[in-house]
Amino acid sequence: MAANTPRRSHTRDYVIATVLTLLMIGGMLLILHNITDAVNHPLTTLKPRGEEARKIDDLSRLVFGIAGLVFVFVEGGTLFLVYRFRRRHDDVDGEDEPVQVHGRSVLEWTWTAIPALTLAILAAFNVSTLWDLESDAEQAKMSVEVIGQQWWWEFRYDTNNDGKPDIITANQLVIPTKTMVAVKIASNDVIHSFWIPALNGKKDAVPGRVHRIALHADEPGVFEGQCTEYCGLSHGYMRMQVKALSASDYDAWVENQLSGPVEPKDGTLAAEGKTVFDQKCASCHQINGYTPAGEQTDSHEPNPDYGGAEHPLISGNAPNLTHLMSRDHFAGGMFPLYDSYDEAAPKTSAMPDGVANQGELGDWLRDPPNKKPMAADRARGMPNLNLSEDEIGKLVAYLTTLK
Amino acid sequence: MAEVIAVGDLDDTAQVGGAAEAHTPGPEDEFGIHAGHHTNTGISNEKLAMWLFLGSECLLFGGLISTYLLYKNRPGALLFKDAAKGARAGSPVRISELFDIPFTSVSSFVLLASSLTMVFAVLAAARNQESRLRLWLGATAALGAVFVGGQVYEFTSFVKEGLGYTSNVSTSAFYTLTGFHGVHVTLGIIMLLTCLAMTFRARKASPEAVEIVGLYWHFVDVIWILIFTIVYLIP
Amino acid sequence: MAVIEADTTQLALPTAPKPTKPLGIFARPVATKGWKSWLFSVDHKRIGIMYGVASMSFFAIGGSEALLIRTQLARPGQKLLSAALYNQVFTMHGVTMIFLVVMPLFAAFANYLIPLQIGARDVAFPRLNAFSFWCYLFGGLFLNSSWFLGGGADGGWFNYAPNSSVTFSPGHGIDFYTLGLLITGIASTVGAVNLIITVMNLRAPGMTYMRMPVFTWMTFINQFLLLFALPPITVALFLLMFDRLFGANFFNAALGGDPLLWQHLFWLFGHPEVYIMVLPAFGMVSEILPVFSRKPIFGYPFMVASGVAIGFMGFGVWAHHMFASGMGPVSVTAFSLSTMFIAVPTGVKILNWMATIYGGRLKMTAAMMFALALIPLFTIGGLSGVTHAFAPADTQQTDTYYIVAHFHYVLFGGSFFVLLGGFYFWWPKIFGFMLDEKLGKWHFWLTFIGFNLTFGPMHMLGLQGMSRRIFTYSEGQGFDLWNFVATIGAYIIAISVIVFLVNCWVSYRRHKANPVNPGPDPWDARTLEWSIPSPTPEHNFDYVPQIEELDDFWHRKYGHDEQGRPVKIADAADIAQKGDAKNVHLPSPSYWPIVVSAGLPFIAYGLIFNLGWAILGSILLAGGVWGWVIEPSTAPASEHPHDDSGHGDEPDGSADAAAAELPAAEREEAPVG
Amino acid sequence: MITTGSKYFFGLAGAAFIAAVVYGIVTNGVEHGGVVHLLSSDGAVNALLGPITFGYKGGVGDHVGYAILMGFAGGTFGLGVAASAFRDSDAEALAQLDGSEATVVVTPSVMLNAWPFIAGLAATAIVIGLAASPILFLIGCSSLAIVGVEWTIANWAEQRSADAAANRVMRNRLMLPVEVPFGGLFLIGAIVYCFSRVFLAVSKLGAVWVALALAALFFGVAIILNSRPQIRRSLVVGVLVLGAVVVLAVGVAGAVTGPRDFEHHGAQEGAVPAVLTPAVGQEG
Amino acid sequence: MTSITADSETHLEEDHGHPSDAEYWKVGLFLAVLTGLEVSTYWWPKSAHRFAAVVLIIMMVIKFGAVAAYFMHLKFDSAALRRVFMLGLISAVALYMAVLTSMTYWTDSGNAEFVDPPHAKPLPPTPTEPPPSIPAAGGH
Ligand code: HEA
Ligand code: HEA
Ligand code: HEC
Ligand code: CUA
Ligand SMILES: [Cu+2]
Repeated sequence: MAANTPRRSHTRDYVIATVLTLLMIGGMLLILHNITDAVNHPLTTLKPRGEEARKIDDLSRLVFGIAGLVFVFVEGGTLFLVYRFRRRHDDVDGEDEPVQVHGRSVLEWTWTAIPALTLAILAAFNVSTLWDLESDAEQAKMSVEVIGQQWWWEFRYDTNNDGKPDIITANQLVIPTKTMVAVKIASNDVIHSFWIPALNGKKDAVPGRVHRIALHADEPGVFEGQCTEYCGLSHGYMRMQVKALSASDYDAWVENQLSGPVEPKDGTLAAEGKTVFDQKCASCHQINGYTPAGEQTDSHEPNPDYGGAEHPLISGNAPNLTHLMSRDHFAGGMFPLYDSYDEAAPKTSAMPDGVANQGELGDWLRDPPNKKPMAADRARGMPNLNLSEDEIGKLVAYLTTLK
Repeated sequence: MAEVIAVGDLDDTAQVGGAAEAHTPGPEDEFGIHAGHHTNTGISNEKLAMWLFLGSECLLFGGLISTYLLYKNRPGALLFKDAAKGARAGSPVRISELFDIPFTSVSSFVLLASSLTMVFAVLAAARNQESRLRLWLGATAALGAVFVGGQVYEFTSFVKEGLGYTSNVSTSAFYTLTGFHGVHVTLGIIMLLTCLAMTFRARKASPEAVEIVGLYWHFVDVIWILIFTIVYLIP
Repeated sequence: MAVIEADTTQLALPTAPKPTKPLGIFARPVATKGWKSWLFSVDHKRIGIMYGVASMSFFAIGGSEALLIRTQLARPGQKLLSAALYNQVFTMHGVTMIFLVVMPLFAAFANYLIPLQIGARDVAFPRLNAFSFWCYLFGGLFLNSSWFLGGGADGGWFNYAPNSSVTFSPGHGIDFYTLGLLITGIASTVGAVNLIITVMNLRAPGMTYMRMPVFTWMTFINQFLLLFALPPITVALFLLMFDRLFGANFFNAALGGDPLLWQHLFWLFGHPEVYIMVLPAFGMVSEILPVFSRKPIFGYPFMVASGVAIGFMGFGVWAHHMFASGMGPVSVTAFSLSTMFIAVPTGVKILNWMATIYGGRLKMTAAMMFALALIPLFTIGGLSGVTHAFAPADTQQTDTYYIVAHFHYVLFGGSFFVLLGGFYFWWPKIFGFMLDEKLGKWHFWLTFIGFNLTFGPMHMLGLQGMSRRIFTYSEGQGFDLWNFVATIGAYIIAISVIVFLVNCWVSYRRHKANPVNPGPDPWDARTLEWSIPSPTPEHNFDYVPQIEELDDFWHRKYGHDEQGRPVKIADAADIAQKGDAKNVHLPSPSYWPIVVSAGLPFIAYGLIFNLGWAILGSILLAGGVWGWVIEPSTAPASEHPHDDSGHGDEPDGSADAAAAELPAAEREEAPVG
Repeated sequence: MITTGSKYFFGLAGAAFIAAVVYGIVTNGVEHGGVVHLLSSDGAVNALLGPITFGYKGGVGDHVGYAILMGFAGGTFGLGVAASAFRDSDAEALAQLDGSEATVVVTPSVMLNAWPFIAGLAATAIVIGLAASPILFLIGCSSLAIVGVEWTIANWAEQRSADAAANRVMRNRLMLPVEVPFGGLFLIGAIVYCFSRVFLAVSKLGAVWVALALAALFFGVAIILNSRPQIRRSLVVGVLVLGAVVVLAVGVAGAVTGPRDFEHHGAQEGAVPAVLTPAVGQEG
Repeated sequence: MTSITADSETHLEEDHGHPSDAEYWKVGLFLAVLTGLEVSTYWWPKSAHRFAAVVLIIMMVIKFGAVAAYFMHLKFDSAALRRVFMLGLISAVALYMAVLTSMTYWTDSGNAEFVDPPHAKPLPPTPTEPPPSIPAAGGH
């Protein structure tokens, strides 16, 4: 295709288009630099901290790279073409007319073939990563059941492999580092999605199905997550964390979880709180070793079918509170349980330490649906139990003992 | 009644404009002009419309049949016959155990026979044999009514046996699929009766209108062929 | 006016071959001015305009909802919208934009342009065409009426089961969603049949398939996509409706129902749907770029073939929306691969457009700028689409703002930009005056900047892990900056929309004050619609043109020299039709389309609230269908004197004579009711 | 164009509508501690919306009175529309239609009218139904309603002009669109219902044979008639009528006999797992 | 509307070889026989069920084809009609086959935990009484 107006030199056009394209690339790199900052972006997908996420990231980098090339070609190309072939003021109608080109099939076949070939090559990486990730879950050494419900997560561990869970906890999943952990994901009501970006991609929790992914953390740390399948009212407030602990810390954690609930000393405020709890809370919330009616049982194994008749929930149960204070956050990972919690540098030990965050807990008990949107009147979420300040004080005192 | 009727909706063409005139002149026109039709393809708009619609209906019934296939053996499908929703009593039974194959076979023959009578109705219309047209249209409609009556009977007896619409996934899927088909047959009967009524009036249904109704009727028959085999017979 | 036509004895003639009187309850509407002429019109141009107006109104609604979303998300922890309301707002935003804005806007252009581009007087079934429109409008109004009747749908636009069941969404919003989409689905199906037949059957002589304008081609393919993609969602909607209204169990996992069935059925529609929303845009770009580059489209056969390929492939990739849903590695692999390769035919289009402008002489009108913007913007969206196609990568991206960025880039940056370009381009043809170019450029730049500011940052938000559909976020998550930028961008888009409205108004006033007819061919364009006066005369073509080649009209204006540069051989004004044909027999207006479609929302209200309404609705529906059936599609010659020969300059004596014989009262009929 | 007559109807409709709304609000207020209280409390919107949205949303107090008033409003509104659509009793319009200067004299027709008779039957049905069966009562009521509409329209149409044929056309234009589809549906419904009752009444195997016989009959008759086009018309009509009567009679007989006993599959009670109780709290 | 006159009808019959009445009867009979065969599979022994399924599907396709080709004239009508219909039919078969196999056969085969059909206990027992309705949902 001959250039149409020989009377002009186009060096300037080329220079300008090139500069613009370079500026564009520069801008992109700057942005990329900014967004790959993991410290200020706890959910970032760009800084993998475990094996699975790294495999995904390797593939993504390749794909982003190729896409980036196409991007620069098309954007730069369009910029250049528009600039270079714009109609100039001194163009004369009827004289400065372009040559009428109807097509060049060689060219067209070429730019059909090149993307097709590129993609065919990429396809190989795609498929191998896909099956690689799939097989990791199969070879995992340990597994945890993850159950999504409106709007929090329950985690069940079966440490003695007797087919019954012996640790039931909520919202903060604890795993050992450098271990491949299979996560079996199920749901008790609607579809949720379990996602810890630093460790792996997401997988939906679909009622009626059990899905599996693997988690593997390189180093101890707390990794933020967020339910990503829209699940109704409080989907936005349905978060979770994975806390990866070194082997010894993990064992300490397990030991603590397997122990029975902390029994408040007689006569303390906490003991009064326990009484209120048995009356008003136990119908939904399990304290290991107690029935929904507040009576003590002989074993302190958690009961997976816990649930009272008085406050039936569509999803079946509410978070197990036996070791509430061993987690950093409560209510779908939303609110800190400790005053000193540092989002940027969370502590990783078997038990978080610091001062219990009585304010947040008290607020929660005062009016849960106000703190977190819930449809408690339709048996989804925690209702406002119209507690008196007195009761709240006692309950908080009790809850904060539940290490 | 001095009312005169025409099958307006089968007559809703822009014959008046556009290509209609354009094709009257012949030589430059490279499109096959076909038996006096004035369209590029030589097919009348209405007939093409019916076929397109039927093509689309394939996907509708495909979806319903797939739903049934997917659900027919789901665990919920094994359970309860219940009289009322919520009261889940009685022994487990599959809906397929209730099928009355002899009766449904008769229904299938009935629909098949109606397809044949429809063919003759279309032929009669094309040959301008008015009384035959009436006869065959009437016979087709009557056979259709027997079929629908049979379906009402079948539904009633299933419900009486305890498997209602809401009993489980497979009954929901079954009633929805066969119900959709039944509604299609009923609409077909209405169309047949309309054509029949029009033979008594000044504005008759054109032979092509009868043919188009026939296409719809045969399609409904064809869908039943699928349903009968897939839902009822395949063990 | 007369309810009874003067000569009733004629009716009684049992053997009359064709009665000369229309036989509705009422006589046919005949108004040519005023609101009645619009309400009962079957003219594809008026219907096209009504589609346009209605969908732009819905755009204001959907856009306002978007502004609510953006305002809520501007800062962390805002409380402008409650969680419940936010969920309704984003759901209705998605539903409105997709079903009530982009799809019908393309229907608007398709309706207006296809008959003109293929040289026809109207679509194949004018009354069905009106019916489509009214179904769409009533369906849209029905959907939006939910705001006043207990709240909008809150399940997200793809409304996954079982979150959409009565247990989890006890209000009526989802019922409005199912029934409303069923009604608009009727509109689309009927419209699809109509347009397919129009293209297949009503092309002007010589207009072979491979001489059709690219826009016609892409719309033609699109109608097939609609025809075959709508039934799956119809099935899904019926199942959900039966679940909700009649207690069926399709999505009740306790009884073996499978939530993935909804996902499959929905995306079986949903994915072709996204191509439904972009193929006509591809067509429009392929019309606008050549005109303002003064070059033919590069590689017409490839453009057509890649469109067909996209259409076919579009049906084979639906489950890429389900990579995280746990459907199993085999399915994931299959759909991941098929999705990747859809980039190939789309890439052909992008590169062919670049080749079209290569070596051209680009006249930067507002229309051209909007069309040109598609290339870079759609490519950004397409490339992020390709990154989704890699299933493992997608598990990090799905349901984050990265997806939101992807689909706004393809939908807004692709489709909507071109639609705006289409307004500037075809405005003179439709309304007979030009839009102001200066304001148009303001409009463009504001939209362009606002758009990129809004949706560009969403890529980053998504990669930083911001989930979509969350009603708020917290301070420590690091989403503050880009969300704020995006909100600013959204308001800039809002301003740009206002600039557009101002442009329409100002240009209209200027035209009123000082009418300047843009002439048949203001842009020196290529396709048939420019060979007739602006605004298009009611009868479109004085005579039906004979087509010799692709871009026939252009080649009548231009020959070429030995280097292949165009050389003017005729003036558009000279070869264009004059639009002065008289007595062209056109399809007559009718009451029935609007009556029949009005029955549908009543039936839907009845199903939700009280069956009494449904009875009223079915009376309207059944009565309307009956009236429709007994009404001939066109009023007989006596009412609309016509000239079948089509040549206005040779008045058909007999028709005129027939008209003259009628009593005066008969001809000046006004509609009743 | 809004004619004088229709203005009257519209006026009535408006008045009745307002009356109904006021009635609805007031009676609602009575139930909820006074209208003012009602309107000032949270329910204000509901209290207003209720009556306006025909009681869908929010409160209407006494439903019977409200429904009667609303019904009246709806009815008169319909009449108003009809009156203006047809320019009833607008002599000028008729004159214009006639193309003459003089106004047309409207002569009441003296045609035979079956409606009173049917109305009588319906009334009887209502009375018997009240005593015997609610279904009969409902049938009576709906027939009476239909008679009401039909009779009114028939009368109205007869006053339209002096031309009886034109009047009939008039009536048909208005009523056929409703009569035909619903009549047709009713007809098909009736036939289908009759067939299904017969199948239900006989034994399971019997149903197969009856269906087969019916189909064979239709098919056979069609074939025979087809091969003998010269058969007298009256004969055919006679056979058809007879057939219809038989179907109806047998159907009614079947319905009256009631369905056969349905054998119950596996009478023993199967254990139903508790988990499978429906998890969905149903509500409309 | 274009009407087929008696003339054009004969023209059609000659040009496209429309079947005669007798042929329609034959096709009808053929279909009836096939249907009879189909029904007979119902009484086949259980061991033959697999085989019966295959036979049934084959017969179903033949019947479908016969009705479409003869009764619906697809065989004799314009190719455009055939294409339009087949497009729908083939897409229906292909797409729904994909859906069904994806949901049953291809399901999470690499996933030992995967259960198909789903668990019997996805949802816990119903609340003893239905949850109270939200006032905003409105009464009737
Ligand atoms: C107009 C609408 C439109 C269009 C055209 C597209 C085009 C594409 N889309 Fe997109 N998509 C949507 C609308 C659209 N999409 C919407 C609305 C959603 C979200 C729905 C929801 O969840 O709410 C979505 C979601 C979506 C997903 C699911 C993401 C998720 O939820 O996890 C995926 C996954 O694969 C995807 C892929 C693609 C691909 C591969 C293309 C391709 O067609 C793009 C092809 C184009 C190019 C690639 C650019 C040009 C090509 C070249 C220059 C050639 C060279 C290129 C290469 C070699 C790579 N899209
Ligand atoms: C074609 C489709 C389309 C278009 C054009 C848009 C346009 C816009 N969209 Fe939308 N969007 C979707 C389709 C579209 N969207 C879909 C499908 C979803 C998914 C929904 C779901 O998850 O279910 C979505 C979701 C979505 C989200 C994610 C919500 C969430 O996940 O929580 C956001 C967030 O920012 C957003 C923003 C916007 C914005 C700011 C615009 C702007 O471009 C809007 C610009 C328009 C205006 C600003 C209107 C201006 C008009 C006036 C000012 C005139 C006013 C005049 C009168 C009232 C007379 N959209
Ligand atoms: C009707 C059932 C119900 C009752 C009664 C109930 N709760 Fe809850 N509670 C829930 C649900 C459901 C959640 C999870 C809410 C969420 O995060 O979405 C919850 C969450 C909590 C949490 C946060 C747990 C965590 O790990 O995230 C605490 C603490 C809590 N409740 C305390 C109480 C106390 C104390 C009482 C009694 C005064 C009580 N609840 C009564 C249902 C109930
Ligand atoms: Cu759980 Cu979103
Ligand atoms: Cu897609």
